[in-house]
Amino acid sequence: MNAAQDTGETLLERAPQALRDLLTSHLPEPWRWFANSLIAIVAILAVFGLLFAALTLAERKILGRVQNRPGPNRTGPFGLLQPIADGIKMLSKEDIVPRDADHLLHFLAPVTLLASSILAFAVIPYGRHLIPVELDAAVLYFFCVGATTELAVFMAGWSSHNKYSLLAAMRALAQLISYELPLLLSWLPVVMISGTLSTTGIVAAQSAWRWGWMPTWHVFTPWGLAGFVIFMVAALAESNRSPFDLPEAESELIAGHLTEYSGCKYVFFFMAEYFGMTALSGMAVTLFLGGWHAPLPSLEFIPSYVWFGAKLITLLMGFIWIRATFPRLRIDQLTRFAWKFLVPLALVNLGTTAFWSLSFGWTGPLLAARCTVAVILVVVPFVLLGRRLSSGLTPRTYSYAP
Amino acid sequence: MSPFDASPLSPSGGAHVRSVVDEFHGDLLEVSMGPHHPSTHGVFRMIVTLDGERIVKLKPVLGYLHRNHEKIGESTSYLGSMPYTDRLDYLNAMTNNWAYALAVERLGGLAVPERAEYLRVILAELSRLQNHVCLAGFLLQDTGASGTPLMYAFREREKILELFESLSGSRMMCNFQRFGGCRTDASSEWLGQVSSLVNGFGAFLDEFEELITGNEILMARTQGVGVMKGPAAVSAGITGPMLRACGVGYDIRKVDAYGIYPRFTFRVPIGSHGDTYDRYMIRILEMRESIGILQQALRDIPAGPIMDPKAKLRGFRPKPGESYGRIEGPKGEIGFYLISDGSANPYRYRVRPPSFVNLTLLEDLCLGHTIADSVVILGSIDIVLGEVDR
Amino acid sequence: MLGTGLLQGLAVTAKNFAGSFHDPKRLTTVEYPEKKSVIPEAFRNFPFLVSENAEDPMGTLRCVACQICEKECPPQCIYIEKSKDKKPDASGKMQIYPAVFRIDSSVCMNCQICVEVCPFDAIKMDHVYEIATSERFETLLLDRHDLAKPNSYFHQIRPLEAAEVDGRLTAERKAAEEKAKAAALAKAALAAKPAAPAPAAPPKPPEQA
Amino acid sequence: MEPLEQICSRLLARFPGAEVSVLPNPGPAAQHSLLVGRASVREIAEFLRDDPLLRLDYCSNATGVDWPEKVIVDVTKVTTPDPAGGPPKVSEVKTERLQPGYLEVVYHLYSMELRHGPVVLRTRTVNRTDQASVPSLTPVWRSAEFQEREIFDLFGVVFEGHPDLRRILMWDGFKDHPMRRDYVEPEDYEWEPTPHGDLVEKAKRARPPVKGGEPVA
Amino acid sequence: MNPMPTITDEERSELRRHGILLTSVEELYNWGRSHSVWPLQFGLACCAIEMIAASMARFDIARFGSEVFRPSPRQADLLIVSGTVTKKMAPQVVRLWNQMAEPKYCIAMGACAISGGPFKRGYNVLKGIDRFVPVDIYIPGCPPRPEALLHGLMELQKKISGQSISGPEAPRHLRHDTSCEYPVPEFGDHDLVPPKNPEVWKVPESPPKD
Repeated sequence: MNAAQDTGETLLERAPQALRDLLTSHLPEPWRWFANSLIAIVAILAVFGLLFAALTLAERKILGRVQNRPGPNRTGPFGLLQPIADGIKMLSKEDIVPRDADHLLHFLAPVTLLASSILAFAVIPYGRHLIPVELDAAVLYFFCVGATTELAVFMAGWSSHNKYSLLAAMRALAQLISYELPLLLSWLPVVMISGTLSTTGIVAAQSAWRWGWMPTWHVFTPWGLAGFVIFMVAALAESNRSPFDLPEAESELIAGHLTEYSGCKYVFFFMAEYFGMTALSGMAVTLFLGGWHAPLPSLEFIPSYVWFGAKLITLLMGFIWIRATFPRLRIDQLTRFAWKFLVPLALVNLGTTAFWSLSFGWTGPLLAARCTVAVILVVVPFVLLGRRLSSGLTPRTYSYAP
Repeated sequence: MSPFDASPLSPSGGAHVRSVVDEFHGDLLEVSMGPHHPSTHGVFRMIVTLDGERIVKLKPVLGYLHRNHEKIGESTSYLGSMPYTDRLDYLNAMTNNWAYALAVERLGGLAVPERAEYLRVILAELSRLQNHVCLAGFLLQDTGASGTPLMYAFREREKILELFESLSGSRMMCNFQRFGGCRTDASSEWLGQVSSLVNGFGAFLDEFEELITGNEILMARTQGVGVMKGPAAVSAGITGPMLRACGVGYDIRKVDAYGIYPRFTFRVPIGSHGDTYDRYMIRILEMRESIGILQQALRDIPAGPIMDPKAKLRGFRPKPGESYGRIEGPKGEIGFYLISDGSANPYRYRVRPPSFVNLTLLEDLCLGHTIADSVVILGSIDIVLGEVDR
Repeated sequence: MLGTGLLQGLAVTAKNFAGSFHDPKRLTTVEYPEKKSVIPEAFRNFPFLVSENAEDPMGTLRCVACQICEKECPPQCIYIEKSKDKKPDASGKMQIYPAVFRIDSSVCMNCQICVEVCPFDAIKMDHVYEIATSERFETLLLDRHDLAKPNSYFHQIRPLEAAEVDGRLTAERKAAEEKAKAAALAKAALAAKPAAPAPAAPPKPPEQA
Repeated sequence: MEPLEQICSRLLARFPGAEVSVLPNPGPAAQHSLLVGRASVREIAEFLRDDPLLRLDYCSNATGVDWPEKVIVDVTKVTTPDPAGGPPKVSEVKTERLQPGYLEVVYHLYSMELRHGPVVLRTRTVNRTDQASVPSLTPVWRSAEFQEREIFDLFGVVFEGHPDLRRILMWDGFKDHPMRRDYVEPEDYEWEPTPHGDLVEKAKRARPPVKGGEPVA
Repeated sequence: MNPMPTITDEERSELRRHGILLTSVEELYNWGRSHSVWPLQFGLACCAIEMIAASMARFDIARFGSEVFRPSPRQADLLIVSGTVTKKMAPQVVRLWNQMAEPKYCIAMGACAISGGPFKRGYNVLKGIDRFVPVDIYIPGCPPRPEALLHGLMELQKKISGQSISGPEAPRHLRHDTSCEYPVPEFGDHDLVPPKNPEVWKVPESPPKD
């Protein structure tokens, strides 16, 4: 984290760090490290806590706008205080634990879920110098922590002593484990190309400009695009968002694993869902969208963390947009989609990446050939697998009675 | 001791459990869905026995909205029952009114003036439009679309309700038909508003279909789900779009030719698969036909009286006898069976509710599917509990 | 196929999202307490009793306690007790008036049948709907003092119908007056002869509209 | 569709000994019905469904009607010749007889295949108490399944051979059959400010007059 | 319990005028819960359709922060009894009410929910949900317009704002003198047993007078 001073960074770029150093510079060395970590934790909690609040409001407002209505607008100016009112209410509400529930697990589930989703924020580089913990195997760490959510959701469903919750728990296990695989396979190409598991390293691998203006983000390569799409689909499923919100499928299982949770614990779940979504989007930005890099060289004067935030919010809006549009899949279709479509596609994508990696030095007409082959390697499996997946599903024509 | 104590009335089970195949000999899970459940469209209850997520047994439990229409109808005058019919299928007060008026007109031998017949057709078809569009919205809500199709559906429904309100005074409980005609006349301005709504409805349907009909997820969720075969449907008395979705082209508007329907040209769409997707699409196609009927009716509506001069509002006492009147409601055949003993109240007042009878096959449709499908199948049956339980 | 349907759907929602900022057709909300949607004249929500005069509502009720509406009300939410004495109505004729007139608005189903059957145009449907309350027994049982609203209010909420009713009523009253005058004249002329039975004013046929 | 009388005679020819008659409907609707005895209603229903001329494959409506026992006053005119030789004196003699009560089940049948109908099929129980049973027609038309359950629930007609005869609208422990005309509903009229008819008495019973005040209504 | 020292509105505005922004915990609490009333997604009959209509684009209950119709009673604050409560349904409604977490509110929407409405003569119709559940707001109408529901919601918000955090006006779970659990009626041979909860259902002593 020792930033080089010679890159001509703006003051704004260094502002977060300068602020931190101002606060902690007078402390002796071991304490200083401790204080710095504490400040990072507080900053993350504050920023993402606020983002969570803003996101719930944004979701309600955007859903409203999509549905031809304004959404919450009467609590505070433009309804901006709506999340605060909701928070006050939820935190002050009575906490009900069903009599026959497993009290300990019922309590632990939301705590585990929230903790693990917060832990995931530790390794995401938010800006040029803003990464809370620099790990060599950061990506691995991220997905290991993410896997804990499955346990927590299952705990919640199982401990509630409610049939809907139990069904949700079973669904959650099937769904989350199924989608863990495509999620992991989708970012392996990134590691193959950049040769590192460290998030800073991956971002650094996307820092160059081709032809002086086009960023070398992974998403702009055929394999990267495929990987990004697979990653986002799997991320939707991993964060239980529509159209993959099966564990808490409202129209089928009441509220799924959340059915028996009220008040504060419910907020924890809610928060963890949004944190998980944010963390996964942050990871997608890091892996595929060039992290905190600006999209054009001329725009580099804007601080890197702003770019990261902008990309993150764009992805989150995408989540909301998808939620506003799609119906939900069924559990067997969901797992079939994972195993028969996403996993093979991701595996083929590994091969594509290998080809891309081997053909690294090709230039001139060979470069065109390289691109063409890679595109074919992505598109043909997509079409073939998609055809097979949706065989039998067609728009129909109807006749009329004589 | 009454004989009923010894009757096969058991609190727990049905006599026939159809095809329980338990592959793994695991435990079956019995889930009671409803009467409070987000997608049972009111207070319907299904006791579902699950093998994993697969349904091996499903018992519908009704009666949570049994509010004694028929008993109240026996102690209310013929006219007084008219506002109660609004509350049967509370999405379609207009067609309920018409069916009841038809039955009473048969009972009392009343004629209906031409303009009133046209008004009835216009209102019934508007009612069909708003029912089908709501159904599509609710069905998609059941498949998990976060309200957007439902909102668009209600956006259009509100326009129709506004028309109902400005004509009859109430958004839902229209209480509009009278025996031998209609209660109020429609102004030419109102008819103009209907006409502009009808002309814009096609564009809305196009947008709605663009939003969802081609959606792969919807197709995956509905195609091949809840397949019903024609003969079984006929035997089970299924009517309306549900019946036509499995290939039986039986439309009471064509068969009974009641009112002035023979004057209009319209087609009856039929499906070939009998699955949930067909049931959804048949309704979309029926809406397009309804637009056609409305345009013809609005073009041809004559001037004239709207009430049979013989009809009187108060003190209506039909001669002893009985009648059964039925029309093609949006949900299927809605019929009223009345027995008169010559007094001011009907001796027997019976409603033949389409969605109650359509529920007969619910278990057959759901067996072998998952719990998520049962919700969608129920949504595609289009029940309204006010009518199921009465 | 292959996700084109999904993309189409996304396009529609995006169109609606964007449209909600500039197209009034795609932002249909009427923001209720500040803006209220226009209520059509035909709207009916709870009956009220028409009184001729706002100053003396109890004295000028059109209702003559004939109890037809009580009998015809499908949910039986009207309760009337006739007065023992008679009071002059708007046209000066001595009439029975309702000593008790109650409508249980927690039962009323707004069917308008009382209005249709009333031969005196005494009961009409109101437009109020903001009547949520936390007190059921006190507030929702409406007695004749709550129910009485002046004719001017009727004109305000239903101008077309009120004008039609007023026209008819004045014509009727004029006819009745002329008839009474004629009867009086005839009576005077035929004073010597045994008086013919006085022609009773024919009751107005129940209105259809 | 052939007239009901013809169907009736065909039925009588096909099922000799069956109790089949045409019950006329005096009203303007003129939907006459086919009254069939309990014993043969199942075969006749199957015949109606399968007969190629009728093909009544769709049972639209099944419902019950309660006809409690009632006193019928028969008025006969008796002509007694006037002993004085004048015009004979006509006097009316009233005889009262008790018509036993019964429960009636009415089915409205249509044909979806041939697109005609309705044929109204009625059958009656022996009485309203201990022999209130008729054969179920659910095996013939599945659509009768729920409707017959409803008739059982509300009228107390026991359908022999119904696959799943339980209460459908009321709860299982309910003892009465509320659509019968002699059903007495439980009284809960604590707050009845606008009572009518017999409700006045019930409301009074529910709230006896308070001291110093007047009774409700 | 000692009553909290209370400040009258005049005193409060007086303090505000002197630049002291006195936002008590109570006020914040009431503000929060009155602006975030999440209804239970629970419809009974005709009025439920108007309730749905109130949450749709034309009326948009979301503006009040109340579009979050929670399907699970645990997360809901408001029970909108929208439609006829039959005797067969009444135990379930009471059970749902018991399952909701305090503080919770109940709106009886429409004639049927208030008194049985037009169906009060029915043998299977409960003559008002307030026989079993304490109702905060009654919205008459059959069915009430969606605006009437919004008006009822605003009345409820007003009512909440007037409540306090302690004393008899406090939410039930903060008090020791009341139970949050209401007895659930059972199905009897002819009627519900008991047919009403005398703790909740209190008919006025004096009969109506003109």
